[in-house]
Amino acid sequence: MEKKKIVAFCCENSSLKAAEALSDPSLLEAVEIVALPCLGKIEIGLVLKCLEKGHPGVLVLGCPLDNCQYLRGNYRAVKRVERVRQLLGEAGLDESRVRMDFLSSLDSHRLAEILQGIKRSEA
Amino acid sequence: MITAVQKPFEEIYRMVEASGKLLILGCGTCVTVCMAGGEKEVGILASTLRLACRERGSSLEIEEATIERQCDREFFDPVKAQVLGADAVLSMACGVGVQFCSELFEGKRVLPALNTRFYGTTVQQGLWSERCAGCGTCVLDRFGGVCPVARCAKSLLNGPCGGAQDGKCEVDKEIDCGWQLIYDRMSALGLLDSLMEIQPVKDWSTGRDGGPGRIRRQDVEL
Amino acid sequence: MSRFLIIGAGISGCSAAYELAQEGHEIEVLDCASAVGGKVLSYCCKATTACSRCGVCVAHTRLSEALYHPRIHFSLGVSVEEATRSYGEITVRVRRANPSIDYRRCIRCNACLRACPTGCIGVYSRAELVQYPVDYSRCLLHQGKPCAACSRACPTAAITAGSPSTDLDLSAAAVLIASGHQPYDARRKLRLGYGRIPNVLTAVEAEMILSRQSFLGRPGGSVAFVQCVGSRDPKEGRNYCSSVCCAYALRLARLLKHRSPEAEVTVYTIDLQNFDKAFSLLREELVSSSIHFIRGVPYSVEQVMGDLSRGASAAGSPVLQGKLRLRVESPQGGESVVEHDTVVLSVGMGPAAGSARLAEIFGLEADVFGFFSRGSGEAGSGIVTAGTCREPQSITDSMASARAAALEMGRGL
Amino acid sequence: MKERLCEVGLALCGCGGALFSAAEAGKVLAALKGAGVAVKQVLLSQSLCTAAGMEEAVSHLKDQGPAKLLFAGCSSSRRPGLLANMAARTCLSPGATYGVTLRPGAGALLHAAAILRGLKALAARPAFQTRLIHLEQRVLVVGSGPAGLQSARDLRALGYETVLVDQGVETASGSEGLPGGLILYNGSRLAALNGQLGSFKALLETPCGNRTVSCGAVVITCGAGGVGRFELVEGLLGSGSLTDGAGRPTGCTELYGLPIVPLAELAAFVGGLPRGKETLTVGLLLDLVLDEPVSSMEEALRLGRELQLRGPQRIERQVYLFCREVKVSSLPLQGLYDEAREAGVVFVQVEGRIGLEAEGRGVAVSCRDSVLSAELRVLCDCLGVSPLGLSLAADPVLAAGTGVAVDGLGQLQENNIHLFPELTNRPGVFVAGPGRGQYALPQALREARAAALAVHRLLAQKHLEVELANAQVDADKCALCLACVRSCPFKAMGVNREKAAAESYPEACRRCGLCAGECPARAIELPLHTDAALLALVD
Repeated sequence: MEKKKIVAFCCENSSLKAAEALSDPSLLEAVEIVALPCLGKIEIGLVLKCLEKGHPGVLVLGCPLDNCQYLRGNYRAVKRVERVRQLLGEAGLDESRVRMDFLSSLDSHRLAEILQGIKRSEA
Repeated sequence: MITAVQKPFEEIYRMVEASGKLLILGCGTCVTVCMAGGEKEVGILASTLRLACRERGSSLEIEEATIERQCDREFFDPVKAQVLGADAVLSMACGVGVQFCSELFEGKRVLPALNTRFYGTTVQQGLWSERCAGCGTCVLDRFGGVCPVARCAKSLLNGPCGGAQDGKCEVDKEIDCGWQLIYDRMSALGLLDSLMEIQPVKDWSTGRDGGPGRIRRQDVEL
Repeated sequence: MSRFLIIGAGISGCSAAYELAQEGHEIEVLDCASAVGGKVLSYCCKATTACSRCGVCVAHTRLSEALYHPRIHFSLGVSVEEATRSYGEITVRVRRANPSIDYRRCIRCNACLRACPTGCIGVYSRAELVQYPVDYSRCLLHQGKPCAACSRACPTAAITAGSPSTDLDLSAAAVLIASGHQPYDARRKLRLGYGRIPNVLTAVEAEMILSRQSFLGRPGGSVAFVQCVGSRDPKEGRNYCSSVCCAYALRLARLLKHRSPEAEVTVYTIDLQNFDKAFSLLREELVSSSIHFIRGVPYSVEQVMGDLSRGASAAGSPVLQGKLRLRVESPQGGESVVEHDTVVLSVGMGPAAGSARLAEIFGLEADVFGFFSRGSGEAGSGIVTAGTCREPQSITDSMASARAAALEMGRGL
Repeated sequence: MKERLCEVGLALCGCGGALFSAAEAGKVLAALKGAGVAVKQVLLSQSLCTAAGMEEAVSHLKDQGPAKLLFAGCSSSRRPGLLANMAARTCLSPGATYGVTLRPGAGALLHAAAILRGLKALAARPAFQTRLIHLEQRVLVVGSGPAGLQSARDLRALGYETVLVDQGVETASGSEGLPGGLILYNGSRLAALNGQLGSFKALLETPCGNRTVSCGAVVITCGAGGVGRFELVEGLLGSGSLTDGAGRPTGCTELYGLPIVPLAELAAFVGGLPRGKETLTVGLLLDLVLDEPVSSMEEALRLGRELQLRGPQRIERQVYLFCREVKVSSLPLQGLYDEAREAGVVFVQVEGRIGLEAEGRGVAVSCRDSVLSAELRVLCDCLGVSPLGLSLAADPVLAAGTGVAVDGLGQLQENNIHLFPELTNRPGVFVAGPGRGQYALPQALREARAAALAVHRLLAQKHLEVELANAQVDADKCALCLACVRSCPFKAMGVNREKAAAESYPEACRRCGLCAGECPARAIELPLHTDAALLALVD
């Protein structure tokens, strides 16, 4: 069976744009990108489902706080990711399997750093 | 609405660990509104349990279902087969639902996933507070619509205890002194005088002291 | 529907162009640079975990919307020669440098990039904006040699090459001047050492570095922001506040402190200017994250010698190591000497180099500083101004000013 | 299924031979036919990957009738930005367009397979019905200061019926500056705003009772509005800084005996002071609690210069200007600052708290000067205080009534860059100038125009055709917990009492899915991002 990748939930307005502008698009192969209209759509159940289905981790990549086109989406996402991590801790899993980061549409270089980090840790 | 909160995960895990095949059953009414046992929480708990089982190497098969209300017989029809097929049911309803489910399915182990708390209101999303203790003999008319039974930590009917400070209860500095609220409300209504009346001893036979409550109304009986 | 000419393809020009094009007008945007976006292209996102509202991301979205718009045409690498007016129409003669890319036809296939023998075509790809700036000085055409490699390689015939330049006559119902600004040349302040001492940067350079990497050189260290370089300076004929420097310096300071909390960040100011709705809150945040604010601006920067052997610089960074010694005149008199690793000069805004020429061509009156602060040309002249050519202003203010100008033009209000 | 596939229009990119020539397109279509699919309309575009080419393709195909369009080209032709822009401009819904990325040179069979996948994906998307929203051609402008008047004037010129509401009895400029055809409610306030954009129902509390005005959009231009004299004193007390000589807080009644007035009244007040003294010391107090907008500094600089220069002969005046920072961030302000300094105004840059004490008939100001790093105590004969230094918060009734969210300082409009300058969380409600905390005049006027333009952008369409791709509530599942109603940033959720379930208003819903993320009953779905589709992506 093919090894599953880390799922990266990307907000269409920020991190997805950053991903499209990556100078080295091959880095994107390190993760499975799932585009969301806004991180406010992310659900605790969905993140847990990803882990349940065997993905090694979940990256939640949204825009910086107060930069959400939908105003409150990333604030809600922060809370939900917190809850997921708490649940993972309770279930005895490594909390760091779910990570959140804030990237604006201009932050391709920071996305590259994150993806390189993933590639390194996998190698 | 009846409010409830989820039990600590470890407690739930130990409860269901040996169940084999488990049905997590959500309830679509009060506990959905207080975000403790609706369809979403069922999914979250199921996923967390599955991950925990995988991590700890136990084999637990988990199914999920949510019905409208677990306190009425008819709503159980669509999940009957699932309940019968499971070794145990983890009910995410209030205490009423857990018991009713267990009554309906004799011989089935029904476990509570929630701690049922109180009859309360949503102050704001994420904050619920108690308003009624279900004592069976309502006295709200005499206290300006603020219940001394539910909102005074000591359920005092004849004035405050003297332990309150700055309008906060001595039992917990976070909660308002019920009697302060009553006083403020009655003075706003211009009814302070009526608080001077001595309240007779309350009849608790309709409350916890009278044993399990029962209502019978022949006019609506079929 | 009318035809409008916009001079300046920066954020002001593009915002106005987009607004007008949305109304259904046809827009021609000119710029002397070979890329759309003006100064915004070199700015970085200054968000930590929270947005600092610098507006660079919003500006990129707006620029790309303009660039993709079927009713907006860009002529880049252009110099404006003259303008004539007849029967309510303004005709502008321009000379456009080639190769010239028609972005309405360009499919971003990078074929030109690969075909160019001298590598004079570059690519700018950030957020949703993709474009191909041309370095005319390296282009064979401009060295008097024939070349049409890019134009031949282009699958959609979007590139005009062949001759070094094309003369165009463009006519329009009205002209918007959004010629922008030019940062103060910090070399003029000899004692600040810019251009001589490697660790002395302008804020513009700092932004360029931070738009490609996470740190200015290596993480940590001590960074000083020197405010009012070329602002509030009567000796330089710039007795005005550039209004944006405190904003970007504070945002950059916040960013650097966030990226490396062990860094010492100090801001030397005359007075802090508020710039944001929540300035009071931001200032509290900065003070509590122990960014230092010192009243008084350093007047000289020297390199402390004998310290240069401390290891090589981080890869790709123009910043060398070694302490810098700053002399600060304190407001109560007397001076103090402080040391920092990196000095960022917050350079102010001045009128763009070509704005005097534009004023002449279009009959605009500039103020003593060279800005078109008196607003638009004579009533009914069909000349409107917007953005930083009017007065120093932020990206967001420029966008608002461009929209106001667009309203004025589109509706003849 | 096949029938639905055939209802799609297909645009193939033929740019410069990079992908399709007519012959190759024929092969692809034949391969599609082989798979049993013949699409409704095919267009071999010259250059689908460009904005112009795409617009041409869209307009051509749309006329031929297919409800959905599939674009097939190289990666640039399906850049989401391009597709979305195109969709927005041509009234095609994002749900009705889809782009397929093809690799040049992959061959007709592979191309056909990719196109078939795209067709299936597109057909699987629900075809959204649309609803026509009527846009009332009337605009409510709140506040009749310079910004409000500018907006009203622009809106009148653009042909909209304009209703101006102001709390004051008179407009700032009297009735002369008012544009013609304006409906004016003086002494009135906007108490509630029901409905959604296009047909708001604004409840106005007027001196002649409540009125309901229906309007398509609202522009709010009134800010903190300056604190009244009484509140000013209250505020000074509240900030804990005002004491009598013995350090006890002074009561309001005594305070009225003190020479403290709002900046705007200071000139008149100074003129009326008894002239018994050699030197009259006047203090101007800014940034009392908050850093004030640059407009306050401008007012204080002008006032200070005037007071210092135009004093009656024989009475010396000394003006002190207390502020945290000298704010000059506007082109002419540095010059004004220099003039004030030359005129002899003393600037005290304060650090931390300002203390005020009654002393004799005057007021003593004590503070720490951040420039001199020394404690100062200045005895002033009278003191002008800027009301904005105490609070910049908007009228809470207005904020609550309109549902417009406030920022950290209580000003309307959250501090989010995407809202700048005129948008609010509530679609159809715009802010400008003081309405969003911008008091400096040139900027405020610019914003007022930007807001007028935004209103025009919205209302000029007369009707808004919105597709019902908004959040969908499953009424059977909805527990009416109100989580969605409370959490929707755009106030686009409400309760449908007939269905006894929450519902989203398509004209205001921005399809972000926050409500779906909140709903504890999983009763809300975003049609373009259903839970099933998201799960399939991670499977």
